[in-house]
Amino acid sequence: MATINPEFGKELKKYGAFDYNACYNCGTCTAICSLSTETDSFPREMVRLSTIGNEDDIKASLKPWLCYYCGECSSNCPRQASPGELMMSLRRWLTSVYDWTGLSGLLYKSLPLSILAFLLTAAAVIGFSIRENFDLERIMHVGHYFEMIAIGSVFTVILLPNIIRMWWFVIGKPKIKVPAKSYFKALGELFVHMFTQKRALGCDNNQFRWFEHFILVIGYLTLLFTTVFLDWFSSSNLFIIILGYIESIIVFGVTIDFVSSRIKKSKEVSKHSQPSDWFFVIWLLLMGLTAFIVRLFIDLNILEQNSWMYLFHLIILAQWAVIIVPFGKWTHFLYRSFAMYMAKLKIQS
Amino acid sequence: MATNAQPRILVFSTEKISDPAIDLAGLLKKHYPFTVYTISVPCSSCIKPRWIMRAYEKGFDGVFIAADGTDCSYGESCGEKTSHIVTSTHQLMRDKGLKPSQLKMAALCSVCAEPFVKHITSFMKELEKLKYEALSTK
Amino acid sequence: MNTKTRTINIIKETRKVSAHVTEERKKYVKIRKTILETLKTEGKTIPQIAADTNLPVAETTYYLMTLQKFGEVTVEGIDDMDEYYIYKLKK
Amino acid sequence: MNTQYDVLVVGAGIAGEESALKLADMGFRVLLIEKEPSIGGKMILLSKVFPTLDCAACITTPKVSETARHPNITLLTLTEADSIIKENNGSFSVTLKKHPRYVIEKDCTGCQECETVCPSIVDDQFQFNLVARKAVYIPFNIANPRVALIDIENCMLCGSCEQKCPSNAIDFSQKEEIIQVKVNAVIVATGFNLFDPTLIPRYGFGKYKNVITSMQMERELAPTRPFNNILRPSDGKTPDKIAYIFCTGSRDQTCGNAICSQVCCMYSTKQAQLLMGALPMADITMYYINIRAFGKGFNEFYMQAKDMGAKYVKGKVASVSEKENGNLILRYEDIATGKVTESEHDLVVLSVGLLANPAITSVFKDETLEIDASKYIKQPELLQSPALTSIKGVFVAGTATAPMDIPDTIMSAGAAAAETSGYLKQLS
Amino acid sequence: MKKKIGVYVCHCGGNISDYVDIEKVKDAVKDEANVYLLKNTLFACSDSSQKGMVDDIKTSELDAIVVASCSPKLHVPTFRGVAARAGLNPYNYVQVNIREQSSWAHSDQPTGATEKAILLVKAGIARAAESQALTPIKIPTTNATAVIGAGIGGMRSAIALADMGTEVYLIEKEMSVGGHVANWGNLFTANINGNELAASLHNEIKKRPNIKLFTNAELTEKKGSIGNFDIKVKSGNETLPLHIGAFVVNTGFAPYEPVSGEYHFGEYDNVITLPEFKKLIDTPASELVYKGKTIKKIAYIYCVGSRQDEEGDNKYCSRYCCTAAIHSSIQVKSKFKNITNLHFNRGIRTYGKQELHYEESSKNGDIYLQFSLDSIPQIEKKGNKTIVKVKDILTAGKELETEADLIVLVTGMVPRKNENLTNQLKIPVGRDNFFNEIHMKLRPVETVIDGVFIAGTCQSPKNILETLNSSMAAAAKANSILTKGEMSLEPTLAMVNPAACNLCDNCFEACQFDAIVQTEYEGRKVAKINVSNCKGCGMCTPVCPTDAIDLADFTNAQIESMIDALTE
Repeated sequence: MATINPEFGKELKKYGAFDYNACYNCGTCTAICSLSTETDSFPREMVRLSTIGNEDDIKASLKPWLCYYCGECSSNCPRQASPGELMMSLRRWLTSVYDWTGLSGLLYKSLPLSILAFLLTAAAVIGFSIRENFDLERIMHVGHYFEMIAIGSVFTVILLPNIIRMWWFVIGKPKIKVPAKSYFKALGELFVHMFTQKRALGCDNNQFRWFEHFILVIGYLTLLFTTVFLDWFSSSNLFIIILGYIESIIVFGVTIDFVSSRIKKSKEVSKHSQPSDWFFVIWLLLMGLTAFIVRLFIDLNILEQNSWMYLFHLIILAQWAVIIVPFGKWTHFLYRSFAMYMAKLKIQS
Repeated sequence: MATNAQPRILVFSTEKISDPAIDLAGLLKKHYPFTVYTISVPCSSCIKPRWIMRAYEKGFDGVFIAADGTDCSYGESCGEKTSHIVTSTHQLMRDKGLKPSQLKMAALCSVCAEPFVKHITSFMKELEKLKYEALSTK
Repeated sequence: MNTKTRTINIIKETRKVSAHVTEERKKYVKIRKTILETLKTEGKTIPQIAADTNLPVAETTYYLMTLQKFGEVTVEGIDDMDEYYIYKLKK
Repeated sequence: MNTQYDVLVVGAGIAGEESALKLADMGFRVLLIEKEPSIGGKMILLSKVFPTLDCAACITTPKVSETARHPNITLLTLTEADSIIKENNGSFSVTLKKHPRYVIEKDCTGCQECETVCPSIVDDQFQFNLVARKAVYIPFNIANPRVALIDIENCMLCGSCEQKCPSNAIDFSQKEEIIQVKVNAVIVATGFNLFDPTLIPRYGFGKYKNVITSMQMERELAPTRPFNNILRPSDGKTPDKIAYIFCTGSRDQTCGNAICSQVCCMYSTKQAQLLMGALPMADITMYYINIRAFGKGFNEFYMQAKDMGAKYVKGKVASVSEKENGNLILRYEDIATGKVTESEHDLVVLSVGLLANPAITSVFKDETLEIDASKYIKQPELLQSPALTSIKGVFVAGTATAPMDIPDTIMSAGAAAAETSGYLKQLS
Repeated sequence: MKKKIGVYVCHCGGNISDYVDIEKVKDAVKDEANVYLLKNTLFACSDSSQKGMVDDIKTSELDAIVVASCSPKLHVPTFRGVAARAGLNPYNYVQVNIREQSSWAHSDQPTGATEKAILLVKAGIARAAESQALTPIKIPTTNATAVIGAGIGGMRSAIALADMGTEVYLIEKEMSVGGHVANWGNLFTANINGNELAASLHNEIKKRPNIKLFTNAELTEKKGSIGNFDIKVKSGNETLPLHIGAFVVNTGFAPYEPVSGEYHFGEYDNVITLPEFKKLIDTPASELVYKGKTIKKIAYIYCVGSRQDEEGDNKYCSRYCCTAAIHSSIQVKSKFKNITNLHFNRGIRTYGKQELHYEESSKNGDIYLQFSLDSIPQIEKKGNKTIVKVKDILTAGKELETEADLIVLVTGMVPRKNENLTNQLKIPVGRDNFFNEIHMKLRPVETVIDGVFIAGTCQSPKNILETLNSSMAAAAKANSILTKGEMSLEPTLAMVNPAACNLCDNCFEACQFDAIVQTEYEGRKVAKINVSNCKGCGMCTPVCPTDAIDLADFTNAQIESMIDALTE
């Protein structure tokens, strides 16, 4: 027996949900969704659970992560209840539920707080630079180590506990029995989805969007690898230098397209952008672009004179690493992959 | 009347509902035997048993009442009343040695041309059989 | 008997027959002939007629039903599966 | 022809007929115009009507002939109002356009000899394109007036009909006529438009032959039906798994029609009952959102359909796809289980909705005939005098105001007659 | 007596003559008794033919004419007109259908078609020989109507009738007018209050001198028939005799009263009905308070008293309640802060434009839960909390529960009990116990009792708009019958031969229209037809044991002579 909680809607609206109350439960959204199957039917179920405020069932559900927001549900909804946007909002809400620090929720719900966080991070980087007397070499050196440390600590302190919390809501708390060896067997699912997001291919007419995402993920991950482990900015290996250029072009090239479609609101998915969506694409764009320019300045030998450029890049990098990656939309990438993994676990239970 | 001629049927139709259906059968050139004659009345519940008996006396082999069914504009009881007329006429027919199957009743809507033709064709076949049997027992 | 002037000549002066109308008519004449021809030997169902005449099946339905409406063909019976009616020429 | 009338009634469907008859019975002189070649509107084309299942023709034809014969009613078919202008004295100056029939109405005996010789073939719009008709034709068997007309756009101009006509009724010299009349009041009874399902491409209407509209099914079930049996159009097979998709074009913001069409639930339920009678072995499945069985005897009728075996599935069909054999796959969420489900049917009927038909508003030249948010004629005093419109002396009846069923239409037409009569009495 | 009959056989331009041998027909009937004149014609219905017939009738002084052509449905009025123009009684005209029922029906066997046509024409001649001149019956009518019930519908009927020139007696049982609506606040589909609407209609009534309103009044006596009823109305202590032509019955509905214990109605103090709730939200206040408790969460339970199962009486849907409840929920939300509405329904039926209210309420955040009849919501008390539990169809049958401050039972409409009126007017009721019309579509405001019209919610549940439409439609119907001051009835009615009548009650029972009355004939009591009620169906004729009743134009003589002719 579940208790109806009308208050839940008010909370959800802070995460961007709107008009989903208009739903009259015809099921068009669920049947039109090409990812929806007899075993995993959505989004109406999520709309319904949100309407009656059944938080526990939503927390235990992986369905918000199974949606890749092609927007068919929203554009065909007879009541214009925007089920697609509700799914997006649920993803934001779930992110904040998984996040043990509670910061994620605060940042999603409050734009001023988000801006403050960005400003503080920027101030910290600038403060550090002042302390170092704007010594470019020193700053670049620390910047390089900062990247490594940030990756490690964000993952162990924030993301890993959050994924464990996700597991708890989805599998632990509902007492789903999963044989231990399944956890290994299903790992393949995790990596395949993490690197390819192949599920998004199931969306109708989505090949191009999937391809964009695919090369973006590859570009982003390899750029990360190239800068952190191959030390792109300091490398003199021509292959590494060119690789870095290509990767950074991919990152900002693809994100330019994403930003412009959000501005044009041309697709259902880009009609209702929240600040967190803007931060994600713009910072990704800036990351790629500033990395590209920094390396270009190095190759043109003008970085010394324009050390502000690296500083700018570092600010972006720091904001990305301490705000967007642990608490922002970046986590969707992680949770989606783990959702596929846990879905596999549930099947094997 | 020659016994080998095809049976003759008198149809009582209703002016507003079943007669238009019979008209429509003609209009659509849905053929039926020409020895079927129609007398149209306001409502099937006004058909007197004596008229039906008169028809047999004068040489009709069968009488078909094309009733209105539930479409009757005079009210719902018309079907029931018509059935009553059929029952009491059956009594009279038995007294005269006529077979009850020589009197048929069916509801026809105003565009039921095809059902009319079907009813009449099967009724005609039955009457032919009756006639043949009567002939062979003689 | 027919004493009135032929009014068709009046309208012919102001109107032209569109190519589409002529096309449709030609098509009908041809299809009609084909269908009636194939039914000469025996009654057939719509899929059978379509197969025999190489006409698309939906088109066959449309024209056969039209021929039925105009009184040129009629139902003979139904196939063993009670699925398809068998149509024959109306004498 | 007389040029002075008390009332002009625009539209001779059941609403227009009822208003005209009531006013004529009260002694007013009524001019009734109809743009189609026959009066009777859409109702005359129906099979049977819910919830009593009496045959539509049996109900319509007496009203239609009474209208055509009434001494106080002048009836013009193939006629449209071109402009209606209010004069200073409150009366209306009306310009009518009467399209040529190319057949002399009073001479035609309805023998259909002309049809036998006409070489031109065209989709029969009165059978909703399920079969063809000739270019010279009688609209349908129970048309009134039951006289032929020539569809000049599709005519070969061969003149065979003129030669064949036994009563010399064909007259190609007819021209469009402009008729000027003065009336004291106008009743708008222009009815509704049917929703065009090609606007929902997901349902495949127009692409898949076995997806038909409820109006086409209505014709298939009518006694003067195009196929003479219930058949599916792709290959003439007798269907045995029939699906109804409710709310096609109703309660749907994506096609711009947020309101409920009020009749589709019941006419679909009626068709299901008729189909179960005609095809006792067939499975009928109704995919619905809510069942609007609200009127007198409706809920009982709905329960009866269920008892007879019609399956009602809560869930709106999202899409239809075709298999090679012409069968159709419907994808929907079964709300009862919350699961996406696919089902196969060999015939799909779209329960199309009713839409407003606001074309008449452009005819009023000096004052605006206002429409409401759903594009129906606005009733400014809805709960006091529902037949009033935004123009004094112009009244409205039937589905020109909102979607409604036949009894409600007749009531609304009666109300318009009462309102008009009161208005005319005050004028004089 | 030998009659002079003119017979015309139509070729119908080949439609008949292509299959029926017209000359053979003429030959066969030319020697029939009574045939005075016999012609064939290319088109009997053509203008020239009609003129020729008029001349023939006049010059040959014909007693009857027979036209053998197409279906009577097409041209009986045409040729009756011909007869009338020539001074011949229209009922001395007989049409024989040799097209639809001979030439076309038997185009496959022309000989047969000819043989049948001959017999049909002979039968027509025989019928014409037995035909009698009949005159349409005219009865004077009084242009006055009694409208019973001064709710919204009754008042609107009265105003419409008065505007059309009919005298109106508006009879209301209560002390005040407006019925239920007068107690209601804001109404759906229009921005007006119920009490304002009632008051404005009342005001219109006061303006019209030809409406006489009687409150605290009832009908105590009714005599007579359509056009001329003598009634008595008791108003207060006075009893007034009135003469009217028709009744418009607009007595409205009664709200369904939940049986004790139904959803704990009467047991829990916070379970109320929709009408009570409507009243509650109309009271001016800044907070919604019921019995001292502030109300924030409201649960509406739909279909209370409607759509009942086998055990209940009310199988019908009450039509107005879904929208009324939703409308109230929108009102309550706009008027008071922090209200949560929970709608426990069985499928929302906001038909037509009312769907927009449903949409609005959903967008407002109202929560809809759907249950089926076999698992209705359960209400229970936990301490001082009221809990509603439901198995929600929309959540895949999941069991849900919620607390609620107030439970509103969305009650439907039931027929108002009014035995006195039912006894007086004898209006039949349908299976739902509401008054029944003759035919839902052809004659939706008429009852089998001629001159007694019904409108509004006494006929079936309706909303205000529908009530108004039916009330005005009933007014239009009544006025169209009464306005001319006389009624013309088809003369093809039943006739009693008093000499043969033994006065049993068979015909009284057979007649559905109350058209048979008793009269005196040569000192005996016999049956007589009340022509103003007779519909000419003839149902009474076969039941007479002494064959004393005949139907004009369908007499024994006519039908039997036709049968004889067909078997010659």
